[in-house]
Amino acid sequence: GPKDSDAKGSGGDSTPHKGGTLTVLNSQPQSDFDPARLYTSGGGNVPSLVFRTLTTRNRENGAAGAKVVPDLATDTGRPNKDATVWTYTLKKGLRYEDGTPITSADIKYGVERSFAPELSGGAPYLRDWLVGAADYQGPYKDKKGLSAIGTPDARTIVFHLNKPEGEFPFLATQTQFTPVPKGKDTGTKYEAHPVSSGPYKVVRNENDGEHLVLQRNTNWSAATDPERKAYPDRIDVRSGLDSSVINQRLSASQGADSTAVTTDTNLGPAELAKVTGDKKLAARVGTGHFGYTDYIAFNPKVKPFDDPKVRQAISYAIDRSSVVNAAGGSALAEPATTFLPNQKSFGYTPYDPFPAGETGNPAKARELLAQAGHKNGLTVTLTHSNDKDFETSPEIATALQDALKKAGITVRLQGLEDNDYRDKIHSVRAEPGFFLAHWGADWPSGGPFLAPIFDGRQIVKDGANFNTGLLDDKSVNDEIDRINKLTDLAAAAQRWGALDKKIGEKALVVPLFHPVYKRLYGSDVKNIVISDWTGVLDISQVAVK
Amino acid sequence: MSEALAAVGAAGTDTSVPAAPGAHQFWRRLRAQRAALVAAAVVALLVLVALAAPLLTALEGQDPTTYHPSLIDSARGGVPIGSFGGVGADHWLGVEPQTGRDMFARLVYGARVSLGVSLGATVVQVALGVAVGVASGLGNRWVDAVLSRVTDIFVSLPLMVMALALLAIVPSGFPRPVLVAVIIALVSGWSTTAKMVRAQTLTLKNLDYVAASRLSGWSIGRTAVRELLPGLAAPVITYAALLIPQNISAEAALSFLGVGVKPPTPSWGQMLTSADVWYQAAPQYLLLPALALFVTVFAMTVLGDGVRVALDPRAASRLRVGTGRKREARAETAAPGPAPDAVPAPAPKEEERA
Amino acid sequence: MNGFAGFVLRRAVGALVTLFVLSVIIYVVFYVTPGNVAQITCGPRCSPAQVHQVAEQLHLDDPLYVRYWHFLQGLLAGQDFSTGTSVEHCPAPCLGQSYQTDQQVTDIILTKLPVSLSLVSGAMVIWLFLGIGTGVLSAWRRGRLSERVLTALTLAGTATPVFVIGLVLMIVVCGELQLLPFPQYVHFTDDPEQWAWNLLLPWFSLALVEAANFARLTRASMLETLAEDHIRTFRAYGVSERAVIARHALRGATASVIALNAVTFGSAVGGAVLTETLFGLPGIGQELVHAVKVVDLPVVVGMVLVTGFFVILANAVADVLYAVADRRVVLA
Amino acid sequence: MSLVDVRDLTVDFGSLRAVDGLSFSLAEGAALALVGESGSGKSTVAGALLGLHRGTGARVGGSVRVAGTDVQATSDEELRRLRGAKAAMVFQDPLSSLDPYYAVGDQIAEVYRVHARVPRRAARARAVEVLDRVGIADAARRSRSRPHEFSGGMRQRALIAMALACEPSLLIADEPTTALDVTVQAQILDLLHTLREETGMGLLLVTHDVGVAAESVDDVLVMRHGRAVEHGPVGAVLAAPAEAYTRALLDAVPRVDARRTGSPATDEVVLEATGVRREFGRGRNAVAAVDDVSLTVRRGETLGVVGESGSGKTTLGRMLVGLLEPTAGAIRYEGRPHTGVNPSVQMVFQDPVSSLNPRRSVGESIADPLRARGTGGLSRERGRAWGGDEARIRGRVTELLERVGLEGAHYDRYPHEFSGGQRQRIGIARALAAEPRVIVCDEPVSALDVTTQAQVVALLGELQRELGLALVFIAHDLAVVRQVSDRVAVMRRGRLVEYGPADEVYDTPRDPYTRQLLAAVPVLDPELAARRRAARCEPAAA
Ligand SMILES: Nc1ncnc2c1ncn2[C@@H]1O[C@H](COP(=O)(O)OP(=O)(O)OP(=O)(O)O)[C@@H](O)[C@H]1O
Ligand SMILES: Nc1ncnc2c1ncn2[C@@H]1O[C@H](COP(=O)(O)OP(=O)(O)OP(=O)(O)O)[C@@H](O)[C@H]1O
Ligand SMILES: [Mg+2]
Ligand SMILES: [Mg+2]
Repeated sequence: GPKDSDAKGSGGDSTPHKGGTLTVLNSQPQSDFDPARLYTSGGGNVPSLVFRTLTTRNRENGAAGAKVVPDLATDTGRPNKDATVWTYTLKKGLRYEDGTPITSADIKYGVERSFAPELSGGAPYLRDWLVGAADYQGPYKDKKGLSAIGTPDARTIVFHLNKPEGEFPFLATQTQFTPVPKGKDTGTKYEAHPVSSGPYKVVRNENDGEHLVLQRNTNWSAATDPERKAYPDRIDVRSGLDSSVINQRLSASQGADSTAVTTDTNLGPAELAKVTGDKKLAARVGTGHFGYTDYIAFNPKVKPFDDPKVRQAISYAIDRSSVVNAAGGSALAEPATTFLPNQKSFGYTPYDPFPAGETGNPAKARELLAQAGHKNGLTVTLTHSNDKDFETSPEIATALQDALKKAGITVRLQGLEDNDYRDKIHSVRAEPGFFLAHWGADWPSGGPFLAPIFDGRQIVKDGANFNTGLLDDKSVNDEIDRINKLTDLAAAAQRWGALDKKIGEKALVVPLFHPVYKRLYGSDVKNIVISDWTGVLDISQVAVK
Repeated sequence: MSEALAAVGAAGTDTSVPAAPGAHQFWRRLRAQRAALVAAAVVALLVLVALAAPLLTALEGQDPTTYHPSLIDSARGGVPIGSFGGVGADHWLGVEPQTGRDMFARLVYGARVSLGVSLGATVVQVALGVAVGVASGLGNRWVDAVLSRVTDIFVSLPLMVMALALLAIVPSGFPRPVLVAVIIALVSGWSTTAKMVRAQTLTLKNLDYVAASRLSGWSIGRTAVRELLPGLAAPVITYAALLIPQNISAEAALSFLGVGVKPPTPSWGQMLTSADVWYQAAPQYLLLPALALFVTVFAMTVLGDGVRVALDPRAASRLRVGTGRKREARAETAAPGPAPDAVPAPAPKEEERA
Repeated sequence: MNGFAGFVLRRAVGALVTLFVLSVIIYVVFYVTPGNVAQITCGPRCSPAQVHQVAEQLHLDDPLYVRYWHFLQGLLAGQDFSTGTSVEHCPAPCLGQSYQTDQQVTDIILTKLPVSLSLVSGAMVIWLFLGIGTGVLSAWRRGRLSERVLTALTLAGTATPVFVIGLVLMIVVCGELQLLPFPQYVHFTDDPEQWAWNLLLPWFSLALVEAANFARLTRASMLETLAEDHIRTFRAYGVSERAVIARHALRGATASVIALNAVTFGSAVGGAVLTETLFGLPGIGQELVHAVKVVDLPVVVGMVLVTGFFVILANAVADVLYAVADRRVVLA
Repeated sequence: MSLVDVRDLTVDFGSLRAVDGLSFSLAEGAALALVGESGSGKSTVAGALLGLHRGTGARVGGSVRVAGTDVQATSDEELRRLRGAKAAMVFQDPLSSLDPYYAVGDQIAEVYRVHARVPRRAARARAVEVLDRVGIADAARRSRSRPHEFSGGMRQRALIAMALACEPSLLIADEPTTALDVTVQAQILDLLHTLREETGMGLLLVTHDVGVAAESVDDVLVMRHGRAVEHGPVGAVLAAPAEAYTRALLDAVPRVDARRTGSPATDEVVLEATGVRREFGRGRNAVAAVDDVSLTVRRGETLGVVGESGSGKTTLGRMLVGLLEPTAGAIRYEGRPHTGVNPSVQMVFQDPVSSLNPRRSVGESIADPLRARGTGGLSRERGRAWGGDEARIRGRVTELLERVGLEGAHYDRYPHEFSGGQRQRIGIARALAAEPRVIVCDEPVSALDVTTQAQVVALLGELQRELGLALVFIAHDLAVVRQVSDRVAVMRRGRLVEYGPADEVYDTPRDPYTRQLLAAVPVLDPELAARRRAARCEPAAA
């Protein structure tokens, strides 16, 4: 219809209505559309429109969105006393797109098939937590199935864990907990047309997820699903687009683009500069926070980083303002002094063991270096990726290089091709001494944020290792175990915060910043919900009418 | 080609040194073209700027790597504060968004890498392309088939694949700019040159003068150098000038694979690639390297054209250059007929208009 | 046409050899290249045991020659792949299956190729038209202001990276003037009109980058021909300068233009990555770069073979055209 | 009003004055011959008539009026209308004056259509018609050939055909018959004569061959050093030349009955061809340019080769030097099979233009064999440093240039700065520089005036005596051939029709074709020439 150039145009009638087509403009195609292969924390994205899971995240703005709520199950799970057995009951009246009922066996099958090597890609927790799952090869090779999962009846499912895990409800948000009807499983081909349990079904999937068309699933009942709003009738996902083009299209908002959103493209610094100068555009920007930290990692096995003084000196010398600028400026990055993201759900406890101020404290750094025997300065090599992601990329590395110069530290840059970079930093043997890294939350809690990085038992000698500081400290390990037992998530969060502070003093990492996501959406898009769980615009909530 | 290079190499040196007569006349013909001279001056200036980069930045009082966070607006993605990207007495061409590094310094330092790598790569591409093209044009069916297939293979290999391979094989201590030039040269450009040269060679080799040269006892190789190269010079020089911008962007592409020059060393290609999204918010960030590149390419093209014309002895009369052989004779010819000045001289058009 | 049949046969054999060598090179390159394929496929947090399972599944632990042998087998005899629940047969010539997406490479190519060919062939028409056109004009008006302006314009095309030209064009034409929709690939068979409409900008962007090469080359070759004796003949018969340029001088430039076009076309089929990425055209180039990044060997080999095939084809066509254009040259 | 009116014409190339104050006029339908030594400015004058020096850097002074147009002052547009339509030119270098990319017939048609607004098809028909008129056999088919498929003489005729197609009122023919054998030459000259009678076309004939002039024109203008030496009716000038130079020129004209003297011929065979055959084209289109030719060349002797245009002389010559491979048969040099090139067997190319690299100075081209030897170790000068001693090479080239009647100072000049005859001599100098044992000379003197021709012929004889050089002398001028040859081969349609000692062939020709050739030799007496023409035309008319 005729475009109303009034700024209030989109806000005039802000109550969302059903109907219309939502366009999604993405850069990455949905080439993995199999629930077994996705590594998402419940997903605010396209898959969550098709896949329902036992639990899901609360679809609300900000911090409220970082909570777990029931989805297919009637509650978020009932633990036994030490949180090693979790029981779920399915809601009544759950159906697939073809009208067949969803059973607990289907959920079990869904979890099992995620163990098949053909369908690899998911997060490691199921394998680590479920009893006897370590060598399970999936239902294709191993017909017996996983004994750790019991389905006493069609609506009940029980999980047996090998250790207490109070955060199991968070895990149950992952797409591996999606029901997959065994009779419809086509193995690696399943992703072309996964059977929907959610509000939409796939009616078209071209070029391996490049162009998807989703339509209302008539067998989905809103009554069983209070989380997903599902306003539009149809969702048209176009991917493989250049990110600057996506933002251009969203800002132009012509034709179908006026009802468009993106689930994977942020505003870059340049685009932000342009958008902030334009009031109308600025009103169409959603801001999101995601549990994510960009940091410098040290390998204390490599000289001179074996010396805590050197690590501390570097911590003091960091100029976070120029790093933040390199990452896109204060609107796109918040300086970080803690490893845990600054969100309550993570148990954020502010601390700054080596206060560098905004622009670094080179004097203090020099002093420490002198104490460590490097009076005449120091030359170190900083390893980074060459992928232009503004996180571990050359831009950040050069900003650090410039800042450390003031403290008498000469930084040589070693930029590696991204695969090479990952191979190196995640290999115990080849790990460089000083490199850029980042870590994101699998769910909004301190557990999956701290354990892989600092739990000594998670050091992987012959595979991908994330404990880059090679920290194996009994007190840390024990505290992790103790917190995992807690099923009171608020209490657990507090303990994670305290643990973070304790580890922070060891100067094994230098937190740099937490990214902030800014996303543009089309002029006719309504009901913008951005939770702190993923920081992205929730596609299940938007309306175009 | 060889003449051209000899003459270019002699640029600035005393031309009274007894040079080969060919080179000498080449020089005269080149000097007769004003556009080419201007272009040569621009190219020389660019090279000079690249060489004198430390001096120029010292004059400005800046360097290409220091961050100036106070000069950018962090809240707005890091756009430079002030007009035209923060142009002022301290920063002649303003500063870079997000970092506040000095644009002028980055531009002149960038010239070093970009000109060095692209010219180096161009030389290799042209040498390789001409060698392979001539060889397959002149060689027998087998030589031609083998060389053509090899060329096909290289055209088909994507830059990424080759870059990755070399990255894995070449030790990291290897000088980067050289590596970059070699990769660029190997993966792109030379094959096109080779194809073109082969096509030209096939045409030229049927001409009697090539036959005559072979009858002189020259080997095929020498025949190629003496008789074919001058005739190939026109398309090759023209194409070489065009390879320069391609090589500059190839360098930029490689730096993202980790094979390019290492940051924070600037290069025009890198500046261009990171600046494309900025052209609405900070246009000068994109325009400056783009302009630098354009001026380079334009100058190189005009110069290349000048060299091409100068290499053609038939152009001498069109350019109205004396052959220089009997300059003194000119005075004597005034005797019979109307004085030369009174003769309606043809308009100084370069072309013959029918 | 015994000679022509012989030529085709020789070229076909040559092409097979070239493609064979190409595939060997890719296999070797990927053998030395960094990047743990099984880890990438399995996901960043896979355990060593899982990674090992995946490696076994994909035969990644076999020695290089065994893997290559499997590839050849697949090519000649077809191959079977397990989807987990069933076995899929990939008939010969089977290029294998993607490590990352489990799609058959042949299918991937069949979906990407039309896009790349649409892009490149349309752009080719424009770059030839623009390039030769400006080349002719600037040869005709050489040394004058109009020529200098033309030269500057075409050079601006090559000197500016395609992502800049493309983006600016898109913002101006689609965003501000709203003359065209933002490009989105439409299949030719679905809607030819929309196909062309949507590809217009990509065509121009790619063509603008290449046109200068053709313009300069055409101009240089034409000036070369204009200096030759036979041109004098036609001028002496009152043939207009325009006809001399268009018929005689331009004809002399065909050899170089055909050669350049062959290489440009051939390499653009797999190499127009930037254009494809910018305009979101799901073509070969984009896919190839992605596959190289995730070390997806079967896809890389398949794509390189396809682009190699086009390079060879383009060159063979060029040779024929060239021999037709200049009868003095025999097909070899 | 006269058709051509030239007053005080001067043409300067840089510091060189090629034409110096020349004046003449030509009435409508009249014919004038410009004769004179090589490099005297004849071609330059011809070019000036069509304004071809415009924009080339040459300075033209004086006035030129052609068909009422002031060539100097007129606009480009006017000039274009003059060219071809009113005045057409046949260029001296037929071999490089056609576009290699188009069929000959198309080129003629194109030119025709510039002036006659006719459909393409009609123009093609016209092209075939004129090709036929200039004696191209099977004109309809040959009109589709490209220039490189034509022999030298055929290309020359194609150019004449092009000029005729436009029916100009003035034909400027610059050495139109240099590449033609005498029978075809006679045919062409007859054709020009007929056309003049039929259409009243004026003719400006540039030639070095006084005999040709005698046959075809009313007036002669003898030129030397850019100036007119003598100007008058052809009969008068030839019969009673007023100037010493003209007299010398006439005296130097070789006669068919002058036989060779002082030959150093031996019996030692250096080059031998047995049953050679060469085909062009494939399958049905194949034609044998040379068919089963066997001959020997002996040390110190000259083998003359004559024959009609397109009979395969050049093809044979190219095979003898190894530039073309025979389809069948074999060539042996000094007893060994001769495949590929060998500097000891040299060639003087029929087309002096295309045999010189336009981008290299002629001195450099001539020095090639010298330098090559320096590196190759083919000679006594073995062991010299690479590139040789510059001064010596220059000295040797200068010497060679002077021996062929050019100046040492020409070393640094480029081919386009020379006249047709000068280029031809450069080709000879280059062949000599290689110090070969055998030289195949393909029309080496066709573009030379008689005095220069005599000089070159003498030079070759001298070298033959000094070095025991064997020569294969391809020419259409029967008189010259007799003068230089020990033995003569007559070719027709690719075959040897007669082969034997020169005197035998000339005095007692066995083959009717040889007899026909001898009868067609032009004579210096215009009256006699006219009678002969009448005789030739009668059987044709009957
Ligand atoms: N473009 C040029 N530049 C310099 N000198 C030239 C040029 N063209 C011709 N000359 C010189 O001008 C003189 C006259 O040349 P022209 O071609 O008119 O001679 P010609 O009488 O036709 O001789 P020939 O019978 O050998 O063809 C010669 O000395 C030649 O070297
Ligand atoms: N490259 C070629 N392709 C096809 N036909 C050719 C080729 N070269 C020569 N011919 C043909 O071969 C025949 C002999 O040509 P050749 O050049 O040997 O004649 P010639 O005796 O030298 O004639 P002229 O005296 O006119 O130069 C001619 O009919 C010619 O058309
Ligand atoms: Mg002449
Ligand atoms: Mg011949």
